[in-house]
Amino acid sequence: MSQIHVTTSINGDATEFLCEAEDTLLDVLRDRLGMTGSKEGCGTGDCGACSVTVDGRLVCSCLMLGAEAEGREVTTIEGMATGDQLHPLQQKFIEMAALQCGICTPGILVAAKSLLEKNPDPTEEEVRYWLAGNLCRCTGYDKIIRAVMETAADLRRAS
Amino acid sequence: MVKVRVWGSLAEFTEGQTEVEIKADTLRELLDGLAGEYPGLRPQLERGISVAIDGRVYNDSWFTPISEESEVVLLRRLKGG
Amino acid sequence: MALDSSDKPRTFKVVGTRPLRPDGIDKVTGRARFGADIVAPGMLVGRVLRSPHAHARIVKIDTSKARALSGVKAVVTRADFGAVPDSVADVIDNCMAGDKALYDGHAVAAVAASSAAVARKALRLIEVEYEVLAHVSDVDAAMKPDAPVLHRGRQEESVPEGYSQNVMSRVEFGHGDIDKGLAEADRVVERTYRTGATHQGYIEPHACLATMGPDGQADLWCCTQGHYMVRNTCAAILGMEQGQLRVTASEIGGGFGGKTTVFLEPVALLLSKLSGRPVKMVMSRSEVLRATGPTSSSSIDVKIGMTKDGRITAGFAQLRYQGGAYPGSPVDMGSMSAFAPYDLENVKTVGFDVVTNRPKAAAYRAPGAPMAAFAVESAVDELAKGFGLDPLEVRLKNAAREGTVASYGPTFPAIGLEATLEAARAHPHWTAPLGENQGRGVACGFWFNFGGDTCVTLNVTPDGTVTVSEGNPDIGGSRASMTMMAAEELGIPYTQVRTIIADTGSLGQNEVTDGSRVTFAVGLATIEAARNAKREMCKRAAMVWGIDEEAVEWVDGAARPAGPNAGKHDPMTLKEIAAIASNTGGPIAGHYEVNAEGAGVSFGTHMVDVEVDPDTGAPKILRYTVFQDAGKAVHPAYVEGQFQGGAVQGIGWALNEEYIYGEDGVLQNAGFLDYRIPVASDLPMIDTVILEIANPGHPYGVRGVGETPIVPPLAAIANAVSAAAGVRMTDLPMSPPRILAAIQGQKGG
Amino acid sequence: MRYEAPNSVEAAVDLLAATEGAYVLAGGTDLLVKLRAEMLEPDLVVDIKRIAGMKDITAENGGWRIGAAVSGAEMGEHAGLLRDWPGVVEAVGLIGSTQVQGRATLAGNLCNASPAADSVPAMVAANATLRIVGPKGSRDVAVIDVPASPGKTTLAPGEFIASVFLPAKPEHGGDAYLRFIPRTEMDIAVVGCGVSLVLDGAGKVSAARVSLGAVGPKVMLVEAGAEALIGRAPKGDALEDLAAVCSAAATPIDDKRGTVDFRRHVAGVLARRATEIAAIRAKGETA
Repeated sequence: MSQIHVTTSINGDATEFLCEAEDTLLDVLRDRLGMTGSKEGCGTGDCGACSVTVDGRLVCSCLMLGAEAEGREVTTIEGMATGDQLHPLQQKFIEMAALQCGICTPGILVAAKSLLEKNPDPTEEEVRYWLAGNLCRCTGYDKIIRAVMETAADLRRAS
Repeated sequence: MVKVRVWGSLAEFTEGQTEVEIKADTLRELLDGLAGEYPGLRPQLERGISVAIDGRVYNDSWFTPISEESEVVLLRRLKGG
Repeated sequence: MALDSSDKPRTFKVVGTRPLRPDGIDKVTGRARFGADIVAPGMLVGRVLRSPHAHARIVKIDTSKARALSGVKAVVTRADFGAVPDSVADVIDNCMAGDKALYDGHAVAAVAASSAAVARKALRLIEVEYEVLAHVSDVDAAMKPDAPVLHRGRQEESVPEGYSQNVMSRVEFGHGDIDKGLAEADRVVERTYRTGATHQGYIEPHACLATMGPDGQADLWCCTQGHYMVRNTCAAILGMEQGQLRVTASEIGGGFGGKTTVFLEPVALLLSKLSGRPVKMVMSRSEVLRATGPTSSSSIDVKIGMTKDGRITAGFAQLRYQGGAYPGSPVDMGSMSAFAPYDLENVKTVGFDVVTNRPKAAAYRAPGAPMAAFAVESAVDELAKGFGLDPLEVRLKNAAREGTVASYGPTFPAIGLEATLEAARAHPHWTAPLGENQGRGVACGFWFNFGGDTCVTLNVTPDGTVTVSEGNPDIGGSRASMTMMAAEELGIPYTQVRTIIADTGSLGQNEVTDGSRVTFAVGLATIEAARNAKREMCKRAAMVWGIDEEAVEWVDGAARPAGPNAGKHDPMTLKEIAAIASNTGGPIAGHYEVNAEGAGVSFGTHMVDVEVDPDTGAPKILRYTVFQDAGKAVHPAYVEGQFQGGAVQGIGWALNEEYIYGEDGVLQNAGFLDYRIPVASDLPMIDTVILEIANPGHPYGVRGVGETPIVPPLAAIANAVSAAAGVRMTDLPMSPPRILAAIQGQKGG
Repeated sequence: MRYEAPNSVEAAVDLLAATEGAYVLAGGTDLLVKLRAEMLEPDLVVDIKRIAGMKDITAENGGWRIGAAVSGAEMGEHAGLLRDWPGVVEAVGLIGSTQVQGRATLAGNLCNASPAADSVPAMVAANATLRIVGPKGSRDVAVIDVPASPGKTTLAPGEFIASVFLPAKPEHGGDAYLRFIPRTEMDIAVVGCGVSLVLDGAGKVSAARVSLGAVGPKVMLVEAGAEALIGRAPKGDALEDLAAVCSAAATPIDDKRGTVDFRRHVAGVLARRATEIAAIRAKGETA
C-alpha cells in the first residue's frame, strides 16, 4: 500500500498531500489537512454537508477520491471569508438566523455561493432545487432560503 | 389530609380508588405516605414519578410544600426530547 | 420561581429582540468543532461490529485473529464490561449486546486500531457464532401471546395476564364514564391509526474521543444533548467515580432527543483504557439509522363521540407503541397527551409499552405525543366534517383552558390553546381559496415541558464584561438566549456578555437538553445568577458609599442609592464596580443551582394546505402556518426556527419517513437515500405566529417551545390530504402508493 | 487498492485488462458509494477523466458524441444538446443533487446497471448508441443491449464505454423523460418513462420509441407503446391506449420504494404525460 502524492490548490493555496487510493477528498481535507469545516453527514452524497467546489464545479467531497484532486482547484468553507471579511452569505445567515445547530451550514453556504455565481437572480424554486441535496433537519429550510434570496438581492443592488 | 389523584392503572394498588388521602405537608411526606399506605405502589414510585401540585409539575423536590387545598396528581415520570 | 410583576406586563430591552448569535461566526466559517472534528496525539480509530440478525443468541465470539492483526490495540466485547448496576443494565446492553443480539445493527464487539483500514480489517476477523432466533418487528404482532419473546420475566406489575411477555407495561389515564359519554353522542367515530417508526435524523452522526489513563482519570469529548448524563452513565457502566471523568460537549449537529443517551461513549472509554491511547469513534449514517434511537411505531384505536353541535361527549384511545429492544417506549407520554387539548367530561386512554426486534427507541421531540395527536385529531376532524362543522370552531368549543381538568389529571393554569385557535381563525390562511385536488387541514398539539437540575455561574471580569457558564449544549441558539437574559437582567449590552458551555468539571449537575427545558430552566438559573451578582455589586457600592446595602438598587446596569439616600451619590456602573472589585472584597460572581420545577405547558395549532395528484397519489405541501404559545419569545427568530423545524420534521413523518423492515427483520433503508427526510424543494415557506401567554412559573414568562411544533403536523397533514384526496388516511407515512391505493379503493368501493 | 489515471484509451484498456477486480472511475457517484459500503473492494480503480476526449461534447453526423466523463451539469449547460435531446438532458439532470450533477455521467449511470437509472430509458427512447473500447478494439452498440440484469452489464472484461452517441434529431421529433419519486429530489425512480416521437404534417405520430425504467430487471423498450401511438394524434384515446399497454408491459416488484400495483399504474400515467411533452417539443414548442 504505497501512498499517492497529490499536488493541488485548496482555497488558492498550493497544497501537497499524501493519501491512500481509497481516501476520499473529504477524508483528505478532514483527516490529513485538518480542514474539518466540511462535514460528513452520510458519506454517500445524500446530505451535502461535505460540499466543496472543484474547478468551480459544486461536488460532494465524499464522492471524490483525494487522488483525483491532482492539478485541480478546490475551494472549501474555510476559503469563503476573505481575511476578517465574511462572505455576504455568511453574514446574512447569521443575521437571519438561517442556522440552528450549524452542522449543515458549511455545505449549504458553499452550495449557495456556487448558485449565486451561476445565477445572481434565482427564483425561490431555483434556490430550493439547487439546495435539494443539502439536508437540514433543524430549520425547515425557510430561513435558509430567505437568506440566500436576500443575499442575492443585496449583491445585485451592490453590483 | 391531602387528596392525591393517581392514574387509572395505579388504582389496582390503591384498593380501586383513583383518589386517596395522605397526611403530608411536603412532597417527600406525600411519597413516603403513599409507599407506606399502599405498598403496591412502591415499584412505580421507585421507577420514578412526576407530581403535579396545583397544575405545576415537580419531579424530585422533596420539600415542595403541599397544603390540604392543593390539587395533587401523580403523573408518569415525564421525559422529553 | 414566579413570574415577575404578573399584574402588569414588563417592558424588556434585550429579550424579544433579534441579536446575532454569539457562535454564528464559528458556525458559518467551519471553525465550530463538532463531535468528529477533534484529534488527539496518538489517537486510535474505534469501530463497532454489528449483528446482521434481528434476533440471535450469541453463542461465541472469537476475537483472537483480530487481536493478532498488526495495528490492533484493543478489542472489546460485552464480557469486558463486567457487571453493571441495574440502572444502566439496559443502556450497556444496547451499547454492546450481552447474551443476545436483539436487532439488526446491535453492537457485538469493537476494536481500536491504528487506522480505519486496520480497524475495518479487524472487524472481519472477529468470528461470532450466532444461533438465529425467531424475531418480531411489528407492535401488534409482538403483543400476541405466541410472539417470539425478547426478554422473560421483566413485565411490570401493571400488565394484566394474557399478553405476550413483550408487553412491558400498561398505563391508564382519564376520568368520567366513557360509555355514558358515548351514549350522549350523536355520532361516534371509531378507527385504528398506525404510524411508522421515524428517526430524529440529525445530520451529525454520533462521535466521541475518549482518553483514559491507568490512574482512572478520563476525558471524553462527544456530541450529546447532555454531557452530565454521559458522565454519570459512563461512570456507572465502567465503575468509575463521576469526578474522575470529565466530559466536554462538542458543538452538536442536531439531536431532537436522539442524543439523550449513550451509544459509543462507554465503548470508546473502555477501548482507551485497554489500549492506553486516545480512541476516536464516529458512526456512519447507516450505523446511526440501524443502531441509534428512532421513535416508536404505533398502532392506536380511537373512539370519540360528538353531538351534532360539536360537543365532544367522550374520548377513548388505546395506544400500542413498540419501543424497540428494551422497555421504555413513550406510550405513557402519548397516553397522557392524547386528549390534552380538550376539556372533556369523559376521557380515558390506555397505553401498552411493547418490545420488538428493533433498535431501542430514543426520545424524539415531544416523545410519544405526535402519534397520539395524529389519531385523536384525525378522529375529531372526521366528526366535525361529518356534521358539516368548522373544525376550528369545534376545537374552540371543546378547548382546554385555565381551570380545565386535563385528561392526564391536573388542572391547567393559564394556557394558550384558545389563543392559538383564535389566531388561526383570524389568519388569512384560513379563508384563502383552495383549488381542485387541494385540501386544508388543522390540528392542535400539546407538550408538557419540564425543568430539572440546572447550574449557571456568571462571572464579572475585571473590565466589567460578563461571562456566563452553563451546562447544556447549545442545540439551536441557546447561547444567544442566555446571553440575552443575562444582559436584560444586568442592564448591560448583549455584546458585553459571553456565554460558554462548561464541561462537567466546571459546574454541578445539569439535566440533559431535553423536554424543551433549556430556555426555561437555564434561562431561569441565568436570571437568578445575574440577580445574585447584582446583589453583590449593590453591596460593593454600598460599602464605597458607606450606606446600608439594603438602600441600594440596581437600575440600568448600575447601582444607585435608593430610598432616603436616593440621589446622594452618582450611580456606579457595573464597569466601575468591577474595576474596584479587588479593593472591595475580591472578584464578583453570581451563581445559581436549582432543580427547576414549574415549567409551563405549551399548545400549538397548525394549518396546512395540500394538493394531491389524483393520478399518482403524490402530495404537495402548498402552504403551512404554525400558531404557538411561546410564553415569552426570548429570541423570536429562534422561536420561529423551532416552529418551522418542528413542522417540517412532522411533514417528513406524515409523508415519507419510516423504518422499513424486510421479512428477515433487517432494516432496508439505512441511509438518507431511502430514509426520506424532507428536502428544500419539497416545501413552501413555513409561516409562524408567536402567541405570548406568560408562564406563571418563570420570571419572564418563558415556556419551552421546542417540542410542541412536531405534535400537530401529522394530523394536520392527514386531515388536509384526506380532504384533498376525498378519502380518510389513517396510516403514516402517507406515501404516494398508499394515497393512490386509498383513492382507487374509494373509487372501487 | 491502486489508483491510476491514464492519459490514453490504450493505457486504460491495458490496465483494465491486466487486473481482475479493476473498476472504471468517471464521475464516481455510484462507485464511491459502493466502496464506502464495502460492497466492492477493487484492486484497481482507473480514472478515465484524464484521457483526451472524455470530457468533450462534439457534433457528429448531425448528432452529438458525449464523452464518457461528461457530467450531467455539463450536459445541462450545452445549448445544442438541450435543443436536440431535452429529454435526455432532463433525465441525466434528475440524477441526484446539484453536487452529484457535478460528477455523474451517462456512462456511469448505465454501467451501474440499476433498473431505475434515470438516463437509461431516455437514451433508449433516443436510440442512443455507445462506443465501447476494449482489448479487441472498439465497437458500437445500442444502449438497450448493455444492461444485463440488476448490477450486471454485457461489457466484456477490459472494456469500458468511451462515449455515448445521440443520433441526429429527426425533423419534427421531440423527446421527454419523466420519473416518479416520493419527494421532489434526491430519490431513486420508482418508475421512469422515456418517449421519443416524430410527428407528420398532420400532427400524427409517424415514429415513436417508448421506454420504461424501474418496472423490470432492466430498462425495457415497449414496442406496443410505440404501436399505440403510430398513425394517431398523440392525445385522447391514443394516450389512454398507450397508458394501458405500458401498464401491462411493466413487470415490477414490491419493494421499499413502491408496490407492483402502484408502479404498473404510474408507468401508464408517466407514458401519457411524457408523450404529451414530447409532442409539444416535436411541434417546435417549448415544454
